[in-house]
Amino acid sequence: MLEIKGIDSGYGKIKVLKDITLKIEKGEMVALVGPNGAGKTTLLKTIAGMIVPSKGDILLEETSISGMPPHKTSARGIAYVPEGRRVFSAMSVEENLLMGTYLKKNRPHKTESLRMVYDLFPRLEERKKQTAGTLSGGEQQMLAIGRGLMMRPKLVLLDEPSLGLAPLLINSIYKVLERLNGEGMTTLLVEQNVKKALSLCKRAYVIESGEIVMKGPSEDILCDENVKCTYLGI
Amino acid sequence: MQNRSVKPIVILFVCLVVLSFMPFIIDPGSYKYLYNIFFIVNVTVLLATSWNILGGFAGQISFGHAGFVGIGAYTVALLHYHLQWSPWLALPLAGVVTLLAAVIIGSIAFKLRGPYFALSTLALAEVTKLIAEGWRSFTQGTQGVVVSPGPLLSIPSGGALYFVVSLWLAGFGILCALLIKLSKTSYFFLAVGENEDAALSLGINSKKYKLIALYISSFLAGITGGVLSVHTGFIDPSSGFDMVHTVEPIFLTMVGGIGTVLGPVIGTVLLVPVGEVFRSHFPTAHLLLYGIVLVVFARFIPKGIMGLFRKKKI
Amino acid sequence: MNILEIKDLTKAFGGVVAVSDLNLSIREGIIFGVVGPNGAGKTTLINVITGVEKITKGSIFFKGSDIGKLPTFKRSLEGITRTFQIPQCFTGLTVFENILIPLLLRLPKQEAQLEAARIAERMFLKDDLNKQAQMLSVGRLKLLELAKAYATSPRLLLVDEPMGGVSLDMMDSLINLIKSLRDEGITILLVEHVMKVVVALADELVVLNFGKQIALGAPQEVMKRKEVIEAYLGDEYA
Amino acid sequence: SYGAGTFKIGCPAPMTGPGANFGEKFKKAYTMAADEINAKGGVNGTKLELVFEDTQAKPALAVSSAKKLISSDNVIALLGGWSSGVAFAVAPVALDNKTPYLLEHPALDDITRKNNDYVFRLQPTTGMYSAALEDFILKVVYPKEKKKQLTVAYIYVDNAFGQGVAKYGIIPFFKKNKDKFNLVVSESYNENAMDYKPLLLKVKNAAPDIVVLTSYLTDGILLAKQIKEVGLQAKMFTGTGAGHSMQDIYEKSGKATEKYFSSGPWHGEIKDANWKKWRSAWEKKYKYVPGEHEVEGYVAIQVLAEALKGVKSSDVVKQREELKASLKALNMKTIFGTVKFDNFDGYTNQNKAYKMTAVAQWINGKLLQVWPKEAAEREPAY
Amino acid sequence: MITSIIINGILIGLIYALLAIGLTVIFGVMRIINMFHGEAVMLGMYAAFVLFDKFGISPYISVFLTAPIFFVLGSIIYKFLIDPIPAREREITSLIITLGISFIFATSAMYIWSADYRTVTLPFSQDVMVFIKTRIGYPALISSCMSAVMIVGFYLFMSKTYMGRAIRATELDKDTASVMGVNVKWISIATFGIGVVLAAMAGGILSPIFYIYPFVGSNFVIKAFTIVVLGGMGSVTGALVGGIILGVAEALASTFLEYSMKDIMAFILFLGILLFKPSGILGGRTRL
Ligand SMILES: Nc1ncnc2c1ncn2[C@@H]1O[C@H](COP(=O)(O)OP(=O)(O)OP(=O)(O)O)[C@@H](O)[C@H]1O
Ligand SMILES: Nc1ncnc2c1ncn2[C@@H]1O[C@H](COP(=O)(O)OP(=O)(O)OP(=O)(O)O)[C@@H](O)[C@H]1O
Ligand SMILES: [Mg+2]
Ligand SMILES: [Mg+2]
Repeated sequence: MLEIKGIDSGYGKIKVLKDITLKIEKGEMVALVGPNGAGKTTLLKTIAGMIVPSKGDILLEETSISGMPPHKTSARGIAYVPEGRRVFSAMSVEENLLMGTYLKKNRPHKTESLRMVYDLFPRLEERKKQTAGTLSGGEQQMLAIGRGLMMRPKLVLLDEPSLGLAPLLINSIYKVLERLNGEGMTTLLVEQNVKKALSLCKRAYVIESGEIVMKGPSEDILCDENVKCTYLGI
Repeated sequence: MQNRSVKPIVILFVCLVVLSFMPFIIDPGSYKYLYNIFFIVNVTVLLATSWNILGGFAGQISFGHAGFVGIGAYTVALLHYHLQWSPWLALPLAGVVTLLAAVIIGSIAFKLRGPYFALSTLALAEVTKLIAEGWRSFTQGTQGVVVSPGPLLSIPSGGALYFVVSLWLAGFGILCALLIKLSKTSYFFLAVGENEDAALSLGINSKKYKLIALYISSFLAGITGGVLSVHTGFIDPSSGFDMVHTVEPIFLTMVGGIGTVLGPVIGTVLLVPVGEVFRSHFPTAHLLLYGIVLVVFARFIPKGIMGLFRKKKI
Repeated sequence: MNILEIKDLTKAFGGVVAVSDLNLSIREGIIFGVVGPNGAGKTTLINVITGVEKITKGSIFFKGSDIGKLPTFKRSLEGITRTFQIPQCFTGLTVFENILIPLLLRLPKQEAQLEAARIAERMFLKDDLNKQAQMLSVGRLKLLELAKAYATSPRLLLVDEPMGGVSLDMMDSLINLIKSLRDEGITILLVEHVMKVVVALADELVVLNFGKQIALGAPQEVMKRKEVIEAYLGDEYA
Repeated sequence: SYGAGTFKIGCPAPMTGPGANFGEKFKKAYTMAADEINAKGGVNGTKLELVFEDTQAKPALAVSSAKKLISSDNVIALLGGWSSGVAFAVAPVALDNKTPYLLEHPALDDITRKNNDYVFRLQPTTGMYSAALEDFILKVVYPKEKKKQLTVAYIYVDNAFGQGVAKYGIIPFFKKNKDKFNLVVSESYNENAMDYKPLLLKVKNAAPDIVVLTSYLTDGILLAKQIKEVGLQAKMFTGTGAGHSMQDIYEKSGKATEKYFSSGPWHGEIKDANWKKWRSAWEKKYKYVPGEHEVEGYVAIQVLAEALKGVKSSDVVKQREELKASLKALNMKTIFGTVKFDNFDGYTNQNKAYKMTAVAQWINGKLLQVWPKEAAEREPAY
Repeated sequence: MITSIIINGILIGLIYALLAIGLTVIFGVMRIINMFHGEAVMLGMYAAFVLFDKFGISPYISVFLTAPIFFVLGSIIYKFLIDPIPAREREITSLIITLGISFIFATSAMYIWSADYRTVTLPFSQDVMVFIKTRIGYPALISSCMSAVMIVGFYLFMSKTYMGRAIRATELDKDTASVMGVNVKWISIATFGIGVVLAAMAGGILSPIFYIYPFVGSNFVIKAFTIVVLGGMGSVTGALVGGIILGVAEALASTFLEYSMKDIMAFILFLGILLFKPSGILGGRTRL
């Protein structure tokens, strides 16, 4: 589904990612973990097309999407759920969600998609007329996730979806992700909650200072001594 | 005070002293037009610096500087008209009266933030203009007031005197900006301009710093108005409160580099003479040419001239 | 001694009652945890305590005096400082300047600079000192939030989700850091969704739901209650 | 340092900005006159040179321009400036620099009431604008109405010109004749206003017999249109020169000023053969019918040229003094009428121009003089 | 009389709102201080004038014919002059650029059409209808109604269509909008183009009841900015309400006080409303 071949990426002169190679099969759920500032977000942004890699290639379903602007990658089925609750603050909750169906192909499914999100987050339905900027932190996070799911992506890039969500909700989100995965949605998940992420995903990559330092099945990574002590605090 | 803060002040002072000798080198009697431009440059430096202290240092974009200039100009004109004060003596008072007006303006406008603040200053400036137009018995209304400057301390007012006075006033403005920039206050200004909520939560009395910036800025703008009154010898609401006094300092500051001490100076020194020369050589096309200059400048040097330099603290 | 007392506090936004008839007392020198489902009113509580939002009804006492009408910055000068759930930095300034600014309120410039460097080191921001705040990753911004707030030398520190987005390796260090802040005598009100952190830190825990208190007590004990599990934690914690 | 080959005349004028239209008119008029004089070899062999500066009709810029023209271009005299506000500000500069300043259009009385010996005005002041109108109202309108007291509404533009006409002309006149007239509305308006209907509704409510308007062109157009729109009716509508004497007001208001009177400086000695000749020359050259501005501008140059004949020295400072003396002594017949600068009733160097005002009336698209009788081209339609 | 005054106030208020609406897009939504807004209105007036004068096309029709031209004009300005400016500098630098453009437009208009004053006199320019004892001229009536229709239409466009929402989203957060599939470069260009079109259309619609000259633009600018802020930045309905409130308040002030008081009243009203509701009549504030 997605293949990243030795990309370098960063912000202007600042190099962040170095020679990243990564592969995700169709229908897989893959986790990406690593310490703060390692470059996880940068990698997702590069895949989504918000940053153009200075080296290497990105293939989506065998065609190169490297250097493609975000609106084109999203048209090809990539949805990026940004970290830090980037909701359209002055628009209402429902308008935010409808932005998720901006792509022509998603417009016909507007009502079903809304239904799905409202079922997942009833709070959003209660507040559908509220201005998004006045939502609580967690509510904004729900909105950001919901908006991403409205896009019915083939590949979803989730940047810390559980950030700021109540434990109860984290579980239900994970359940939904699992279900959608079952329905064919490929997922790349960035999470600080390593244990949770690894229990959900079969495979994972560990990134540190812009480089992939480890990859493999989740169990292997969970067993790794290094990971254990740095990420699981055991 | 540390060495580092003294140095720029000394440099400023030396520059002023050196420039003050200019009339001995270039005779103002034969180069009146040149000195007229010098004078306009100096006054505009003062105005742009004033705007920059509020808009650049403290991040409070003002659209109301025409109001301050107008109030300053009218203070001088009316003291002269009603009480026969020498306009020169009334000059400091122009600053003070404008500052007092700023106390009222600030108490209203600073209830608002961002574009709302900016536009409320515009509205308040319009209100002061309308008062100047409407209060005929006091201001002569739209007819305007004539000011005859007369001699200053028995030196006849003319090229050299205008030049030196305006030069030192500009110097005074730059000094104010410099002192702020070198003090702790500049950090609080920055903080308030960047993110007022964060500043408040850290214990910074944002209102206080915004008011400080406003008061200094209005004082300097008021003096500018006073000088303009002396120079023009006539003031009416349309010239005292002309929107140009709002717009010009903004773009001059931006062309030079907003938030820096030198920015407004550079912008003014560069563009004002160009504008003056255009106006007298191309009476009908000067705005067109000036417009092109502005567009080209902004398009290719968006950060302002000071932005071209790495170290742009001052 | 209670450093903070909240009496019958209500905060409503139009029809939405974010905090409803809340009574709380926070002892000096403890870490007071506040948890609850999303939208329970935790951030609103902090906003009201710091004066960012006006009280609809009720009163707040800090060290015995009513502060309900003081402006935000005065409360901060009195010793109440908060961090923001969605980081609020001076984005155009460097990390160093961000920390320096609150220090300048109390210290001469040179001392402030030294102190800022010390704080940055303590808050794990040494490497980012000269980066513009807008260039920081989300996890690092959280540290900067904390560093800025700490720089005001608060008596009562209200931290809103300090761990959201912080990686696990950093989390332990942060837990220790917050503990050490408490040991310095700073009272801390901690809003957090990461239960591991809450358990490790909170001396006392309140659970809010729909702006109302649904449980109060020692964390271990509170977390076992049925209503807390139902409303907030989920079966996993049962 | 400047070549003494020409007589330079400084023309601060609104070349851009809201007054640019008038700046253009004067530029055409000055140029036509100067070209004619130069074609005949100039004044005593010296040609005239016009130096224009854009003032944007702003007094402050005008002052700056005037200073520049005097000190840097070494002009021998200044001209015009279109608006009263500008002239009011430039006059003291002229005095300070001992440079003659000839006004051909700015009408505010105060300008020539300040003992400023360097300022000359060839056309009537605002206070005189209404002289003919007053005469007409007293002699024709009042007797005809057979009412004890006529009600009057007065609306004027709030600027130096409007204030001048109000203060020295219209208001004192109606106040003086209180027994015959009752001034029911007397209000000023901002010249850039978009909507005059509230004011006009107020006037309509007061149902005046006479409506007097002092306006420039744009405001005059809107007023005329909106008067029709709100259905304000009166026995007599009259303007006081300026906008109401311009061909544009009739056409651009969609003929809404039909039957309006206008009192102001006349458009020249219309019965004079020279005037007719000039008019056709103008139409040939510029393809439109000239009005008061064009006459004034053209004559101003002729007046200066005549006076320059008395200038003999080569030093510009002396030249200015000679020009001033020569202007003071001038007595010249022009297409605008006789020009002679006098000191009287507190005025200095003011052309005694009572007889240069006339009441004209718009009928079928033509503004023709109807009063005073001796200068009338036709009977007033009243 | 009072009903007449209020009705007239509403009608002129609609025109005010229309004048503000282009600015709502460029200043309210995009946060670009558009100094040539007035000149765009002026160009719209001249376009209407020329088409009427030369071909006899009513301005009420020609505004639609010239809209594409103005769209292209605005798009070009944005694409080549504003878009290349780095985002952090844009808000401020665009002020200089648009100011420069305003000078260029005004002077060019003077060269093209001379400084003469022009008007568009429609065949029915003096016809009047009577509505609740109020006489309303046809041009004023049609212009006001068209304003109302355009504002409502534009409101529906901004709130109910995908493109309208995309415009708002783009200006709130470019990156996120692009991730939603919005071609933000194009949308920004189009938004600016639409802002210019709206200003020009306002000019066209205004032309039958106003006058035209190259520097006429400055007459509208302060009022337009006032209304945008009064209504709440970026709110279309806010601009409508703001315009009408301003129109009625001016009308009442000029009737019951002096006519010359109306401007001062307008500004006092403006300040009063903002002090009472700092984010404008229909604006909201995001929380922390
Ligand atoms: N806009 C930017 N400009 C310059 N450098 C940046 C920018 N954004 C991020 N960086 C730098 O890139 C590096 C990687 O950041 P990134 O946001 O990808 O980390 P992350 O792994 O997502 O961290 P976190 O877990 O904290 O979200 C960091 O060192 C950061 O300082
Ligand atoms: N200005 C407002 N207008 C309307 N509702 C508001 C406003 N501000 C907050 N709310 C609502 O008040 C409720 C409480 O919000 P608050 O931010 O305090 O929740 P929280 O407990 O901090 O939640 P989270 O854990 O998700 O951060 C939320 O439902 C929010 O939508
Ligand atoms: Mg990240
Ligand atoms: Mg919260």
